[in-house]
Amino acid sequence: MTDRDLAPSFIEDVSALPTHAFSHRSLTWWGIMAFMVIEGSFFALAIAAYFFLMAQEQQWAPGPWQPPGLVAGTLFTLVMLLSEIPNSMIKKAAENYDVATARQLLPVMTAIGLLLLVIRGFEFNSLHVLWYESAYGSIIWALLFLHTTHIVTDWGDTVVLWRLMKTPHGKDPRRLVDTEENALYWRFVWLAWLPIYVLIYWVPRLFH
Amino acid sequence: MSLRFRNSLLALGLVAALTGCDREQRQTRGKPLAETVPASTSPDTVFPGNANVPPSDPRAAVYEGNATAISEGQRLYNWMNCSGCHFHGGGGMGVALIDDKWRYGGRIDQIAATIVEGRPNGMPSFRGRLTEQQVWQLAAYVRTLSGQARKDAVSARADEVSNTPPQTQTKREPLTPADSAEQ
Amino acid sequence: MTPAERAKQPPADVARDGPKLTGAKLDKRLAATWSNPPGFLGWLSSVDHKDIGRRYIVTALAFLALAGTLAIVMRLQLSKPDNDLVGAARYNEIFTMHGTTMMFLFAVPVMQGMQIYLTPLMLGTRANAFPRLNAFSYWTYLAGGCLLWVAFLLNIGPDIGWFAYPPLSGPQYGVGKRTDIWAQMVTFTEVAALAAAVSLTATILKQRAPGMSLGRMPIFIWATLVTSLMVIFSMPSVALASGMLLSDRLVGTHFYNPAEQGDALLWQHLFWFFGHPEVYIIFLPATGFVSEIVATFSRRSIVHYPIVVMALVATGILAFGLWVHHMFATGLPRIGYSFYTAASMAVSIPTGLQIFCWIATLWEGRPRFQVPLLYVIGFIFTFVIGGLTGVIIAAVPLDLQLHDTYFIVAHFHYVLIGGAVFPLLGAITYWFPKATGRLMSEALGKTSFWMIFLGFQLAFFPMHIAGINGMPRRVYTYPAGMGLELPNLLSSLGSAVVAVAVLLFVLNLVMSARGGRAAPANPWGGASLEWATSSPPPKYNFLHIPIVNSLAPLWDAGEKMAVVHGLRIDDRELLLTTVVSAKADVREPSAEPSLWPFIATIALTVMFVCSIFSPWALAIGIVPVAIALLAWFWPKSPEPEREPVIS
Amino acid sequence: MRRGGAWLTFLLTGCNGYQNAMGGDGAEGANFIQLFSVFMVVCTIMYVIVAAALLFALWRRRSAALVVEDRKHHQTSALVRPALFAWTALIGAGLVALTIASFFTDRSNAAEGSKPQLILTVTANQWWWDVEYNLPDVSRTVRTANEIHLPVGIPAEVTLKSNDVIHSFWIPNLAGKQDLIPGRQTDAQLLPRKIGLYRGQCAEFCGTQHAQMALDVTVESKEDFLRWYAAQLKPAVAPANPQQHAGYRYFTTRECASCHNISGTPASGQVAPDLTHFASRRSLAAGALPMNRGNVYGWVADPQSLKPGSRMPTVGLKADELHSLVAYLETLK
Repeated sequence: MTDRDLAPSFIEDVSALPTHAFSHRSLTWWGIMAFMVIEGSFFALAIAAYFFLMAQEQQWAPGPWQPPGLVAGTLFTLVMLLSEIPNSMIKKAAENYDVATARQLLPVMTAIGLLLLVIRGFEFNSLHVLWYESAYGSIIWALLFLHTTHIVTDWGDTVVLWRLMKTPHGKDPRRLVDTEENALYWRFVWLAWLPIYVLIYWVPRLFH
Repeated sequence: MSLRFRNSLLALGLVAALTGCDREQRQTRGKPLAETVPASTSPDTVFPGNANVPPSDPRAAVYEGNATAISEGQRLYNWMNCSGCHFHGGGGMGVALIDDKWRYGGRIDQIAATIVEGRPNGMPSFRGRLTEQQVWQLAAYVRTLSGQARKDAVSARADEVSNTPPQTQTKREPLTPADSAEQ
Repeated sequence: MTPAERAKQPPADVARDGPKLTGAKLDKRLAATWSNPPGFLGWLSSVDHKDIGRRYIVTALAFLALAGTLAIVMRLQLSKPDNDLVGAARYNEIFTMHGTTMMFLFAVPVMQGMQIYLTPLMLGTRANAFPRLNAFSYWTYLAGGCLLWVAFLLNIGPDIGWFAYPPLSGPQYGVGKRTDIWAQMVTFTEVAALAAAVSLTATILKQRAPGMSLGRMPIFIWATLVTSLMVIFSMPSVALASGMLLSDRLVGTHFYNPAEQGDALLWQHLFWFFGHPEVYIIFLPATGFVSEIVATFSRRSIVHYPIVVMALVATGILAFGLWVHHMFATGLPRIGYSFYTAASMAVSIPTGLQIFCWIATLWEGRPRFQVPLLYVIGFIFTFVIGGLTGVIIAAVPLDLQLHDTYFIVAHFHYVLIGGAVFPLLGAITYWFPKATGRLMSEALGKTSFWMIFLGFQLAFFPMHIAGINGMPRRVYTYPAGMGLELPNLLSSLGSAVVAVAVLLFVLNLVMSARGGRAAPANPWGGASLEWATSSPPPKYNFLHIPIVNSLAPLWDAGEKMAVVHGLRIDDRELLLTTVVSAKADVREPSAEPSLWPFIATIALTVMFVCSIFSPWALAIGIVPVAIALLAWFWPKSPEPEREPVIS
Repeated sequence: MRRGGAWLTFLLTGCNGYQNAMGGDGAEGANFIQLFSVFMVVCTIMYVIVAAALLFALWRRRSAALVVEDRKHHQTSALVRPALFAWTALIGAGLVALTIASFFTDRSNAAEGSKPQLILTVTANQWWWDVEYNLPDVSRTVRTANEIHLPVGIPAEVTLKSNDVIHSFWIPNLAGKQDLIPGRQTDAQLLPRKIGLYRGQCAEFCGTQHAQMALDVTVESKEDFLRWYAAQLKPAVAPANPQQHAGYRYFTTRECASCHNISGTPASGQVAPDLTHFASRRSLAAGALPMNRGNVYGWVADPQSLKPGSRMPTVGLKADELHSLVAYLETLK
């Protein structure tokens, strides 16, 4: 017994409350949201830096550099957009406690992530500038690198969830909450990509 | 904490301290005060076939891996207009410095001798135009151009137009006996 | 207790709290569930917010002592003109270390430490939202601080100022690895502060006691919420800036190289976009302390609670619109300056409103002059001077003269010491009995208060004059005959007084922790929930989760404390409530103690330190980090646990 | 009391300084004093109000108070709300007034520099100032270092550049500061109002010797200025005696000439201060030392112990070399 001077008066019984919940009722959702805000500010500031550097230039991409090749970046964008189809299916399946569908689709997302990383390799190769050649090269490498780290982390998370789902852990509804939140994070990853795609591939073309 | 563990920690700390000191030491005057001894008394610093290589000048160690010395050398490289002939190491009127082909030897004391003595075909002598300390600093910097120096002591780039890949990332050029013996 | 052991227990023994299970019996069961594993490893693996908060505070105070020592060395060097006690290069290292340590390793962490310690207690919950993230935050902070100070002691400390303007900090002029160590230390504290902020935000939004709607949150909690959000929005800016600086230095990018279309001013924009909010990240929690102390020692609720809350929020938002006033001398287009002048001055409105509300509360109530309130009074007298000099330097024509002089040094010490450290010392005195179960000595407390207060004025007021007399900041010496001798001598004397007073304060802390008067649960008669539990609080914080019906729950509780029941006691279970009105909503398990956050920090430290030397360290070093994170997040038992029967 | 004492100190130590924001010897400097006084008055009034209210709140006589012991802790007396409005209005009005005052001072500062009659370029280096007077006739360009001469009452525009890191150009008696940023060009307007000797100093941390990067400023009558300018245009005087000649020989053929320029001699280094009229300056090593024979000896013999980290190397001169060098340098009036 603690030395509180107030005796308890039992008003409300919470034993009937659920032990997990989706979306904003769950704690981890708020954690994920906070990290998305942090990373979103990171992207926003990097984009601001991009425009700040661009404002120093007469021409963008500057002088001797050709704008980046479009093929790999556009292919990447298409795959990324298409990945939202299995992604939202997973999200829905998790919300409906449909473990079987989640188990089927998580490897698909893993494969897509891997494919994206391969395409990303070609993207770095098609920038037509190296990071140490000018500030222009530095900033577009930085944007692409920043985004790649997000692909890698989410891919890692997806692999882990996929393996987890195959164990008895998959039956725990809290793992489905995790799966739902992973799907949410993937949305953030591709949404963040769209402005970066425009900045890396199209803006240097428009002001060249 | 066992005594042995503490001793090894202490030793580790000491090593870290010493390596840190070497690299980061800021010596604003030469030791001894304003060195007056030239880097090499003989202009003949080429040793074909590895014959009779004299031991390296003890001062080499002071300058070679020292970040301040290299940085001062980088400044002197511009101030003394070395880039006028050698450009940013790529060569032009003067020989290229970013490869590891050294006609007159690639050791820091040999480079210092080259700066002091000058060489035929255009390399002027800086004897008396630079202090000995500055010669050593300049030589330390010249060595970094071909990736010979410690990577943690060089700067990635200068605040100037980019001409070379970052120095911290340049591969160390292999030194072949044939190169060093070339005349 | 491991999950395996728990699973063996017969189900009939499992119970929930309630009328039938309360008092000492419940205490024993909860203590078993919430205690740390035994031994040193148990200590390392603690995720208890009280442990983490205490470690944060103690570590931050240790850094305060280190940085304070450097301040004394600087004051000795500057006590007379043309002094040669400390050389130029060493002096530059010292002031860099002083500023960096005070901002990144003392001020922000100590505030976050207080927040981590107090928030769950004030909210009436048993743990932070993300206890392991919280533990990770502390270890990362510690690693960053050690990195910086070990480097300094090995004679490779940074010498580029806490603001690290390129090109001075860039690859050409920032020679050696000194700057990299500084920038990487920023990354560490960054990660730590963000992790703590995320955890605090989620705790405040989801774990308030039932009935504690947003409008009934203690003001300190509001301050914590606002500062945590400010951390979340501002820290990425300096992380990006220092990341770019590191890559300029390591792999030769050109972000800050004007010769290749980079720009040195890009750094200043990014740095101050973080740096100015940073000041409020330090100051707003202090105003939270002040509000709590003023209410308790005036014996009444704060006057115009909504105004104080709105002032906090407004300050938090305005803080992001002021960064350019650090750059008035850089020659940006003159017309834009007016906006930043107006915005900088506008900040004084919410601050003025808060000061009004505090004074009005003291006016309406019956002040009790105990040490915490003395610090608040000292705070108002001192901070207002700092605030007003802030108005002075918001004006461009004045700032162009005073910028980067000792006038600024005086200004921000008035704001940061007067505005944040005074309330902090008051807050430590105020919550010390809660944390230790013992009261601090009142007599020693009053002595050190008066010495700190008067010593501070003596040390810092003359700096205004030194600045006007033409003394720039960050100079290791100054010539005689410029009118600088007297102000500097006075400052040095004052700093000695402050140093002695701080030693007295620490002495008081240590002596009281050992043999102070025992404190009851609510020694000051406070109104917020942390005073509802014993001093020091049990591991599980509250025997039963309280229900809140007013802004001052303990004053309005009446005979009995309304509580909820039915939470599991065999598992670390938390009650989540809805975001706005705080209705009981979900029960979620809270993380068990774990060594993995500590191991993750070790892996991260190896990665960060090695990445100073090679970019490949990022690619290789991420693997152990990933493994540690995986072990950290791996669910504890493969089978969903049985729900215990309800007795 | 504390403030009173401080202002007293202020009066005793300030105002007469040659590097003082309250000097007011230039147009902008004078504007500063005016605006600063306005701000000080307003801020002092505000401070007195807050302090008085606080003291009164703490020690007023109370018969009853709205406290928890009387179960009135959520109540507020009726006077608080109007007081809050009044306080807010007062802050608002004060801020608006100060913002407007600041804005007009800023405009007036900007207007003063609009028609410069003298243009000079100041380039900052670690840790000295390179000064160049730019006339339309390029042959009449004057280059000097670590000193500025200005004719009184004539608006001058200073173009500011930096060769290495960020510095800040600050002559408090004349005007506010302005940063010198590599890759950018900024400018400062100076309109000196009073004849006198002043001092400027770098105000942005710029590395090891930031503390010893000062600038001598001489504001003189137009005639004196023209006389000085004419003298600066001349090449250096020739050495007159054998010792000076030896010094001249050493300077022009050895380390010195690699970095320093002396017009009219073969010494043409461009990366260190121009020494053509070295001996006519008030200080050496960028304001670190007053100009006198002893300091010149010390500086030439071992600069690294007087200003450690400076770019001037310790050469290790022999005694006769040192004597002759100093003898020569002293002729460079």
